[in-house]
Amino acid sequence: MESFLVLSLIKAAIVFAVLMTTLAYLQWVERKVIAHIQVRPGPYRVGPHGLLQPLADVIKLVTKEDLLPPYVNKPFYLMAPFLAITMALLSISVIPFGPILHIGPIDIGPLHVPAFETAMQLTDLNIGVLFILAASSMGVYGIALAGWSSNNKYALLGAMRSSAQMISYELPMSLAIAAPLLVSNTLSLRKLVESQAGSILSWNLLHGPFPQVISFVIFLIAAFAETNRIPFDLPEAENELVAGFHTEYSSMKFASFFMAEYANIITVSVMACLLFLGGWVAPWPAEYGSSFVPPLIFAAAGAIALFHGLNAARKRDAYTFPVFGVVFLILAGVFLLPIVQSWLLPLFWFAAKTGAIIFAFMWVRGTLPRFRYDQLMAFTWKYLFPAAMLNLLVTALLVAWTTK
Amino acid sequence: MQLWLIPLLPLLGFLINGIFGRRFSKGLINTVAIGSVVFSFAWVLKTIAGMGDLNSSVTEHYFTWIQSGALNIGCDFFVDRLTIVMLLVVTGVGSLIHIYAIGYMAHEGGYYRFFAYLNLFMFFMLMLVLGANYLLLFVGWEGVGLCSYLLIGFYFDKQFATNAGNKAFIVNRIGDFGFALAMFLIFRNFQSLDFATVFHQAPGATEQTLTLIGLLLMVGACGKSAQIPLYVWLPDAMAGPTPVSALIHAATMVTAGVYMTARSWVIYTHAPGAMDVIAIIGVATAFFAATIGLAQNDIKKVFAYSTVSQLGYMFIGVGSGAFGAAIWHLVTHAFFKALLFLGAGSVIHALSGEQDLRNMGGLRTKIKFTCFSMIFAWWAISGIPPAAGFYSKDAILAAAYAHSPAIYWIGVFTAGLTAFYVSRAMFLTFFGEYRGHEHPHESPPVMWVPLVILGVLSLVGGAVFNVPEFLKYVFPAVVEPENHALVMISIAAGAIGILLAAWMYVWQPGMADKLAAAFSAPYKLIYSKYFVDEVYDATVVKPVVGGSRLLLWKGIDAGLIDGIVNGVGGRARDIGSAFRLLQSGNIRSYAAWVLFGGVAVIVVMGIAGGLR
Amino acid sequence: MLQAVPISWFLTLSAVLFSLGVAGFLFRRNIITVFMSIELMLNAVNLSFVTFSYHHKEVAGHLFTFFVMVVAAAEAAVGLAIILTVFKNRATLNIDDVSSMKN
Amino acid sequence: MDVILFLIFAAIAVVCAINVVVQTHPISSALSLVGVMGSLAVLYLLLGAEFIAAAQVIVYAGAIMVLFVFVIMLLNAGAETRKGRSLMVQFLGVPLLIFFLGLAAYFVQRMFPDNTMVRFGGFTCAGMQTGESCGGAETVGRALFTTYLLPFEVTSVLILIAIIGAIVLARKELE
Repeated sequence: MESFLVLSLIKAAIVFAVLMTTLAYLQWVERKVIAHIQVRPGPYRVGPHGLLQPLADVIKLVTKEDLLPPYVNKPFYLMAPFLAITMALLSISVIPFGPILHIGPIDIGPLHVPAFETAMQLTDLNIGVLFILAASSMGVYGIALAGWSSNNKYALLGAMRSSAQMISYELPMSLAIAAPLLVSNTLSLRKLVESQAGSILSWNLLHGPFPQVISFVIFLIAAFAETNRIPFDLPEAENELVAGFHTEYSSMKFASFFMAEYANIITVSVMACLLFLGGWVAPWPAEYGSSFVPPLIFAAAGAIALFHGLNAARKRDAYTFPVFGVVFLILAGVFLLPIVQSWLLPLFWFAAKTGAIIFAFMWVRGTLPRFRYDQLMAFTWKYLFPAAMLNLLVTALLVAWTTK
Repeated sequence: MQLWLIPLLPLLGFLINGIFGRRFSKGLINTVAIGSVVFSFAWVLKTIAGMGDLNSSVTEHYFTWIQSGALNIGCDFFVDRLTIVMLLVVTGVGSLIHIYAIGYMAHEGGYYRFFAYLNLFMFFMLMLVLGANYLLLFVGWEGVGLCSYLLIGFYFDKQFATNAGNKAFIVNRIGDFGFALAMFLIFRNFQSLDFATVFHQAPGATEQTLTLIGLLLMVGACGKSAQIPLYVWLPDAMAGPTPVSALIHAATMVTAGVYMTARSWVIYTHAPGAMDVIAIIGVATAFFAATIGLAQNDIKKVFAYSTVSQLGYMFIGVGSGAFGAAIWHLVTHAFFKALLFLGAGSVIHALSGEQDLRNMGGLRTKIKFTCFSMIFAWWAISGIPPAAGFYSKDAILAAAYAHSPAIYWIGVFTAGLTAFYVSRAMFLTFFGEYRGHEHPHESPPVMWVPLVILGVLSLVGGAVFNVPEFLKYVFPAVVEPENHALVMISIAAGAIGILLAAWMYVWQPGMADKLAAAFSAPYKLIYSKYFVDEVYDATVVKPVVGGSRLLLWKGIDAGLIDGIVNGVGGRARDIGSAFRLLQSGNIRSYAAWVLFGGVAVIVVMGIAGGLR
Repeated sequence: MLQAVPISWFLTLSAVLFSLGVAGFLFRRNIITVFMSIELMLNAVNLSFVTFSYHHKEVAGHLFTFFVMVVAAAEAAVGLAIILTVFKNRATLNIDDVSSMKN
Repeated sequence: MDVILFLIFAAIAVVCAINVVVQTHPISSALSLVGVMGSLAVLYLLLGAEFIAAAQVIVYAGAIMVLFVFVIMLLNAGAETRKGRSLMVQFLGVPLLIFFLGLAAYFVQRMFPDNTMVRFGGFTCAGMQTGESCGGAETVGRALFTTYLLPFEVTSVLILIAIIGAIVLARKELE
C-alpha cells in the first residue's frame, strides 16, 4: 500500500517535471519552427539559439502585474484558468509512456528496495480512452467560463464560438477514436499499444481488416479544432476578437491558458500516437536493428554539430556547437548501454512519434489560413462527421466479418 | 413451368399503364398493354408445348396464402385440359380484342385508363382460370366483376353508364353471395377448398349436400353468366365501350359461370337435381332472351340478348351433362360473339356512334371487311354448317335430347328465333338501302384484321377444335345417339329463321311493322323486355332502398350510433370542465400536484406492501 | 470505523439528491434552472439504479442508467430548443410568465 | 478508505445540489450541477460501474451541461426575477417535500438493512468469477447489444426524433 503510494508519488513528480519543461520548451520549439518556415531566425538572443527564452518568458509572466478587471464575475473569473489547466493535465495521468519496467533490487546505503516492476504510466485504467475523452470534454468549461465571466463581448463571442466548435468536433473525434478501438478491441491504452506490437505493419494505421488512415486524418483534423489551433483558432482570432476568451487575462492566468493549450496539443498528439502509431513500438523489430537507430541519429547530430563548431559561421558558434555535439554523442553512447536500453528505446520511439505529430501541428500553423465560422461548422457537420460515421461502419463490418 | 408468369404479365401491364400511363404516349401504352397480353398468350402456348401429352394435370404451389386452423389456402395454380382451353380462349381472343381496341379507342379520352383496366381484367380472368382452389377462383371471380364494373362505367360522365355499372356490380353481388355460401358449405363438408381434395371426397358426400352446394354454385354462376333471374345486368352493360362488351360480356367473363360449373362437374354429376334446375334455367333463359332479342333496335342490345341466350345454351349443355359440348359452345361462342360485337363496334365506329338499326342499312358495300367477316359469325350463330356454331350447338342439343326431349324442342325453336333476329340485325345493317345521315367509312386495318381472323375462326373453329374430343378424359363420357334427324331439324330451324328474316326485312320491307301492329300486345311485351326491370325495381329495389333509408340510416346510424358517440363526447366535456378548475396555468403548482400524487402512491404502495 | 459503505447510504444520498431536485423544480422560477433540477432528479435516480445493480449483482441497472442518459440528452436537446423559442417569442425566462395555457 | 471516499464525494454532491437550488444565477447552478455529476461519477466508480462513470462525465458533464451553459450564455440569462407566486407551492411544497424525504429514507432503512456492503471492486455479476470487473465496457456492451437490443434501437429512433424536433424548433422563421 505505502510502496504503491510512494511509487505513484515519485512517478507523478517525474511526469509533472518532464511535462512542465516540455510545455515550456514546446513554445520555444514552435516559435523556432514557425520562424524557419517564415525564413527568419526566431528567438535568438536569450541563451544560445534562444534556448533560455522559455525561462525568460516564465519570469516575465510571473513578475507581471496580475490585474483583476472590474465588473468581472470574480469566482468564475478566477476559477476558469484552473479548470482549463486541470482538465488539460488530468488526461496525462492515464497515458502510458512505455512498457512495464522490471527494476532490480536497489541497495544504496540505507535504502533497500526489493526487486519490483512498475508500468511507465501513472495509472492503467481499463477505460483509459473514455477517461481521456471525458477529461477533454470537460475542457470546454474553462474556456466557456473564462469568456463568460470576464464580462467582455469579445471574450463572450470567443467563448461561445469555442464551446460550439468543441462540442461539434468532439463527435467526429470520438467516432474516429472508436474505429481503432474496434480494431484492437480494448479500451485500455496499454493493451491498445500491446495489440499493435510488432512492426509498422501491425500499427492500427496500416494493420487490421481495415487500415485506419481515414480515421487518423479525421482525428488529426478534429484534434486541431479541439485544441483551437489554426486553422480552427476562431476562439482567439486576433483580427476579429482581440484575443478571444482570454482577452481579459494576464500574467499567470494567461500563462495557464497558454499551458493548457499546449498540454492539450501534447495530449492529442499522444493519443494519435497511441491509437494509430503503436505507441512506443519500434517501426521494425529489434532483431532487424531498430535499436541502433537512436544512437545513429544522435551520433550523426553530434557529428554535424561538431563540424559546424569547428568551422563556425559566427564567433559564438565556436563555443556553443561543440557543447551540443558532445552532449549528443554522450546521448548516443547512453542509448547503447544495455541496462537502460530496455526503457530508453521505447521512450525514444514514443517521443519521436509524438514529436512528429506536434511538428505537424506547428507546420500547419505556419502554412494554413483560418476558416470562416460557418465554413467551420459546415465542414464538421457535413463532411467530417459523415466520413467518420462511414469509416466506423466499414471498420465495424470488416471486424465483425474477419473475427471468427 | 412458371405458370405465375401468365397472369403476372397483364398485371405488370396494368401497374405500368395505371401508374405512369398518364405521361405515356399512345404508342407506349399500346406496347405495354398489347405486349403483356400477347406475351402471356405466347407463354400459354409454351406451357402447353412443355406439357407433352396433356393427360396429366400440373399443379404449382407458390406460397401459403391463408393458414388458420383447418383452413389452409395455398396460392397454387393448376392446369389441365379444361384450363388450357380456357387459357387459349381468354388470352387468344383477348389479344385480338386488345389489338382491335387500339383502333376503336383511338379517339376516346382516358386511353391509358382503358387499357390499364383491360389488362387488370385479363389478370383476374387468368387468376380465375388458373386457380387451383375455389377461393383463388373466387378472387378472380370478384376481380373480373370489379373490372367489368369499372369498364361498364368507363364513360363515367354519362349517367346511364354509371348506373349500368352499379347495376352490374350489385346484381353480381347477389350471385357472389350464393357462391360464398357454396364455398362455406364445401369447406364445412370437405375441410378444404382445393379442387383436387374436394372432387376426391365429393362422391362420398350425401346427395342433399351436393345438391345444395350445386344450387348455390349455380346461383353464383347465374349472376356471373347472366341467367334468369339475374340476367338483367348484361344488356345494360352494353353502356361500356364495345371492345369491353366483346371481351368481357361476350367472350370471357360471362362464360366464367359455365367454366365454374363445368369445373365442378363432379359435384353436379352426383346431384342430378341441381343439374335439372340448371338445364331448366338455361333453356328458359335461352328462350326468353331470344324472344326479347327479336324486337330490339339497338344493335348492341340485340347481340347482348343473343349472348344471354347463347349462355343459356351452354347451361343447357352443362345441365344435361354434356360438359364438353358446353365448353365447346363456349369456345365457338367466344369466337363468333366476339366477332359480332367487334363487327357491331366497327359499324358503330363507321357510323361514328350510331347504334340504332333503323338508321343503318346497305352498309355491305361501304364497309366490306366488316360485312364479310360478320357474315361468317352470322352463319355460326345461326348454326348453319360448316360454321363453328353448328357443331357446338348441335352437340348441346343432341345431349339435351338425350336428357329430355322437351328441352331439345324448345332449344330448337330458340335456335330458329336466334337465327331470325341475328339475320334481322344483319339485314337491317348491311342490306336494303342506307337510311342514315352519317357518311360511313371503313375502319382502319388494326380493327378489321382481328375481325377477319375471328371470322375465319368462327367459320372453321368448330370443325378444327373438337373440344369434346379434347376433353374426353376430363369429363364423364356422354352417350350421344347418332341421330341425323336431330341435326337436320336444327339446321332447318336455323335456315327457316334466316329465310323468314330475309322475307320480312329484305323482300317485303314494311312487313315487320305490319306484324308488330297486328300483334301489338305481345310486341309491346317483348319490346319492353317483359317489364322485368320494372318488376325488379318495384319488388326488390324500392323496398330495400326504403328500408335502409328509414331503418338503417335514420334509425340506427343517426339515432343510435351518433347518439352514443355524441353522448360520450358530451360527458367527457362535462368532466373536463370540472377538472379545468385545477388548471391554474402555473407550472410549479402542477409540479406540486405531481409531487403530491407521487407521495400518495408511495404511501399506498407502502401500506399495500405491508411496510416490508 | 467500518470498512465498507452500507448500501442504504447510497440510496439515502440518492433520495436526498432527488428531493433537492424536486425542491429546485418547485421553488425556482428560471426555466433553465428548473430544467437543471430535472436533470438533478434524473441523476439521483441513476445513482439508485447503479446501487441496485450492485445489490443484485446484475448489470441491468447500468443499462437503465445508460438509457436514462440517452433520454436525458434527447430531452435536453429538445427542451433547450423550446426554451430558446420561448425566449425568442416572449423575451422572458420566468416560468410564471409562461402561463397562457390558463383557460 | 472506501467510507472516506464515499463521505467526501457524497458531501460534495449534496453541497453542490443545494447550491444548484439556492443559487440565483443559472450559470452558478449549472456549474454546481456539473460538480454533482462529477462526484456521482466517482461514486459510480466506487460502485464498480466504470463505463457508466465515464459515460456520466462524457454525456452529462461534457455534453448536456455544456449545452446548458451555452444556452445560458446565448440568452445571457441574468439572475431570476422574484415575481409570480403559487399558493399550492407555498403551502404544500415544503411539508410535502419533507414528508417525501422522510418516507423515502424510512423505506430505504426498512427494505435495505445494511447487509450488503459496498467495497471498491466488489461488484461482481452472477456469471463471473470475482476479480473480473462486471461494470466494464465489455459486460455493458454485451448486455446492450443482446438483451436490450430493442430498447437500444428504440432509443436511437428517439434520438433521431429529438434531433429533428430540435432543428425544427430552433431554426430561423422562414418568411
